[in-house]
Amino acid sequence: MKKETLDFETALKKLEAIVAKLENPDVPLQEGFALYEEGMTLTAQMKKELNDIEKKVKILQKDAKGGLQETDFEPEENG
Amino acid sequence: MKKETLDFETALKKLEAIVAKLENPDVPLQEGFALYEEGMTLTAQMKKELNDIEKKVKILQKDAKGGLQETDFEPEENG
Amino acid sequence: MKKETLDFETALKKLEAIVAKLENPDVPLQEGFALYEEGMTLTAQMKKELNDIEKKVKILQKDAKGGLQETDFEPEENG
Amino acid sequence: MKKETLDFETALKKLEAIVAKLENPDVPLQEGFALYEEGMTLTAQMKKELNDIEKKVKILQKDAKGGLQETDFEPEENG
Amino acid sequence: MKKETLDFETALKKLEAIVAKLENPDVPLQEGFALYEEGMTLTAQMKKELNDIEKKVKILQKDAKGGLQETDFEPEENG
Amino acid sequence: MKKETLDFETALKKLEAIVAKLENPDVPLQEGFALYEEGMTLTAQMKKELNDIEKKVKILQKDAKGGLQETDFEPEENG
Amino acid sequence: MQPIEEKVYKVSELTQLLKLTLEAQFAAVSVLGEASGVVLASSGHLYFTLKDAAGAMKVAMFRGALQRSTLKRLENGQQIVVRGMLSVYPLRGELQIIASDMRLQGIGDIFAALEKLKQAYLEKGYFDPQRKKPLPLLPGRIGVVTSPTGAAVRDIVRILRRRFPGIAVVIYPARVQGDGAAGEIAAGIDHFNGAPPGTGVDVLIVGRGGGSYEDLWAFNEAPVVEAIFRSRIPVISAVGHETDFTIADFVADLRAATPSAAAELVVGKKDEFLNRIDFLRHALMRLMERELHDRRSSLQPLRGESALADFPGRLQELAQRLDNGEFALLRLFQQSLKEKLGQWNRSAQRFAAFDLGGLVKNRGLQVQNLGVRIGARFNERMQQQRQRIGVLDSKLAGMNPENILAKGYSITTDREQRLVRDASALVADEEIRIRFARGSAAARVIKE
Repeated sequence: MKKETLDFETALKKLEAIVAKLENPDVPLQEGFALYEEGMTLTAQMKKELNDIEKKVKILQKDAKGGLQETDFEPEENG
Repeated sequence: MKKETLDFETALKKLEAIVAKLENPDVPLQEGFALYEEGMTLTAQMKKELNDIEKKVKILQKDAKGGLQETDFEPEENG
Repeated sequence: MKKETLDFETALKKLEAIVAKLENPDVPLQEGFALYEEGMTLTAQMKKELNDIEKKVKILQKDAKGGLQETDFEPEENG
Repeated sequence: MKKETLDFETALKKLEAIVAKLENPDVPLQEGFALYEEGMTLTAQMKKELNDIEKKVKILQKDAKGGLQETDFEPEENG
Repeated sequence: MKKETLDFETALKKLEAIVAKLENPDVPLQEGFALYEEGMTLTAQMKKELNDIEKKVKILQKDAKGGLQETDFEPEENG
Repeated sequence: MKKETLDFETALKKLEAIVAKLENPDVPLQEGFALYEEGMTLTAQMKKELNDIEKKVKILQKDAKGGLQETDFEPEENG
Repeated sequence: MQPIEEKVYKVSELTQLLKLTLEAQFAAVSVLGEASGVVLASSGHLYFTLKDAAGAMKVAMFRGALQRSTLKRLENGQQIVVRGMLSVYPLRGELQIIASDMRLQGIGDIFAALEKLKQAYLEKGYFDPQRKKPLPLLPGRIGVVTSPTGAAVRDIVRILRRRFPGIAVVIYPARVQGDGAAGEIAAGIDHFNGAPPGTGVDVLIVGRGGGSYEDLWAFNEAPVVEAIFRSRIPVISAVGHETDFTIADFVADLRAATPSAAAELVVGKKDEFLNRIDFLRHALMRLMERELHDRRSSLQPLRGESALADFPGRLQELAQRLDNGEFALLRLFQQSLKEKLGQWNRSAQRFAAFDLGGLVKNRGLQVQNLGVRIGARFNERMQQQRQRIGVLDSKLAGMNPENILAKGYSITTDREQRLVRDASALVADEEIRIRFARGSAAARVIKE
């Protein structure tokens, strides 16, 4: 399984194209399997990518929340 | 028994043609046997092909599941 | 006894013709014997052919059964 | 006595004619002897022919049985 | 994460540019994440800056109030 | 009065200039805060100086040597 | 107990009665005197005091009368004849003339001299507005040149203490009337101007309380005027009452109507100053808060509904799209696989339904059957022939001519092997052959 470094959008489009091809009931078995295999590989790759980003986003959000809790600005106090 | 590497669909068509011929009661004995032999080969070959793909699919799914368990994506947590 | 390589069906027809001829009471004795002799030869020949095929079929079926038991495909598992 | 190679059927007809002639009481003795003699010859000849054929049949049957014992076809087994 | 010491206004402009870019739904995922990361970092930085100044402002106001309470000027007394 | 007296007029003009600058909404945050800080400091300083002014009514009287000397004065309430 | 006949007036009743009486009695009088304390009210009415060396009387000339008057502009010190009605100002019970006309009678001595002086200083440029010094915004110390015992010093100290608690005031005691007063006042002004730096005052109040023109005269004298003119320190003149004017008033940087007013002027600056500072301080705080608020709100949209906040949502959308793709992939492929399997099953079953063994067996039976039939037919034929031969054979056996010999007959044949049935056919010596049941013998005919 070669790890192609397609960007996410291209990979997603490819996956959707694969699904579209698979929707044709006349796809030959071997070709169907090849499509399936490629699709699964792409999916795994994309999930990893999404998960990585999601993790980073969570850290950023946590940081932002944490940073705010300490020094959050309360405009009411000034009123 | 020679292992022809016919693709599944061609093999299926061939098998169906064989069955059609065999269903004719006037099929000559030798031809019938030849058809029968070819049919057996084709059937086995196709089953093997199906089994092989099934195995590969299981491996892929196992891989995919294994890979996901580590880094599973939980979109609910973000809500 | 010469081994004519008649195909089974032709041989069968010939055999039927022999029976028909023998049923005619005017068939001269020598000719009758010749027919008898030919009939017997044909019969033996055809039986042998049938036996050969039978053997081959048994081998094929045995092979097929053996091959299947190992890699039998279970579609229910996917459901 | 010259050995005529009459075929079985002709010989049979001749014999029948001889017997018919002999049944006539007016047949001169001399002729009677001759006819008788001829009849006896014919009879012997025909018996021999029959016996010869019979022998050949036995040989054939023996051959057939010998060949068949190995590969005899047993229809009962199928029932 | 490098802490660039952009002044608030430059940071705000940058942030607005980032948001504008992110508003394009066709921004590729990786680029989008890079923008998001930069945006979050900038936001945190700007908030920190605001909070720091806010604190200083509060201290100065408190000082001013404290200083005034002793010698506060009451023009009403003159009336 | 020992302390170098603040030039109230200059200080007030400075303060007014600071306020005028701050009234421009495009003043960058840090510069704005610097102006604010300077303004608040000036205000405090000016108030403090007002409070520090000597709080006495004196009258000048000739001393023995003919010099003028300040002494406490209380006007007669014979008005 | 009060006598019944005693009339008790209310004040207002009495003043009203007095007013009516006087107005009736002195409806038109002409009075000569010097005008002083001239005030033109904003209403357009003119008020002044008419006086001479021994007496004084208040005069009010209402706007309409002033417009019709012979003399329309009145200055202090002018000798005038006022014509009018004698009346009472009820609120104060003061006697006053309601003037209907006035005319000039010739300028008084004091005012003539004063006017001369004023003219001289004016020409010298002493009153030039350009050289008037502004008052300090807020004086650190206030110098006062006045009498230490007069009303002026009392008023000034009282007002300063009340309005500006503890302000530093330094009083230079000076006589303010009589011979030598001008010199002392001038010395006071000079003293403050000569103070070493840091010990001086920021503003000077020079003045005294009210009095006659003679009493105020020191403030018209040259030493005072020159000292004020020289002063580097801004000088406020505060001489007499609001209607009184001296040369000092003109040369001073600011004229206060009274010493109290002078104190108020000085202190009023402090109020103004404090208000200004407070205003500016509030402006500063307000502006800073606005600035912070603006910055805050510039960040606000970025927290809430902006593309930045939406980014994690986009991840979810992508994840969903990905999941959908994956599900579709699995479903479609398994469906396809199932279909292929089904196709295979159908074909394989049809194929399996084909019984080649059966076919072979059938054929075998067919062959067997035919073989049996061939054998049977052939056997039949053989038996038939055998039978026929047997029948013929036994018939033939019965017909054997040699059977006669067994009965004792014998057969004679001639040379030519011909049967001999007739003895006459024989010749003597002819050799014949005789056959018996068993064997045969040769014989010779002997005789006929």
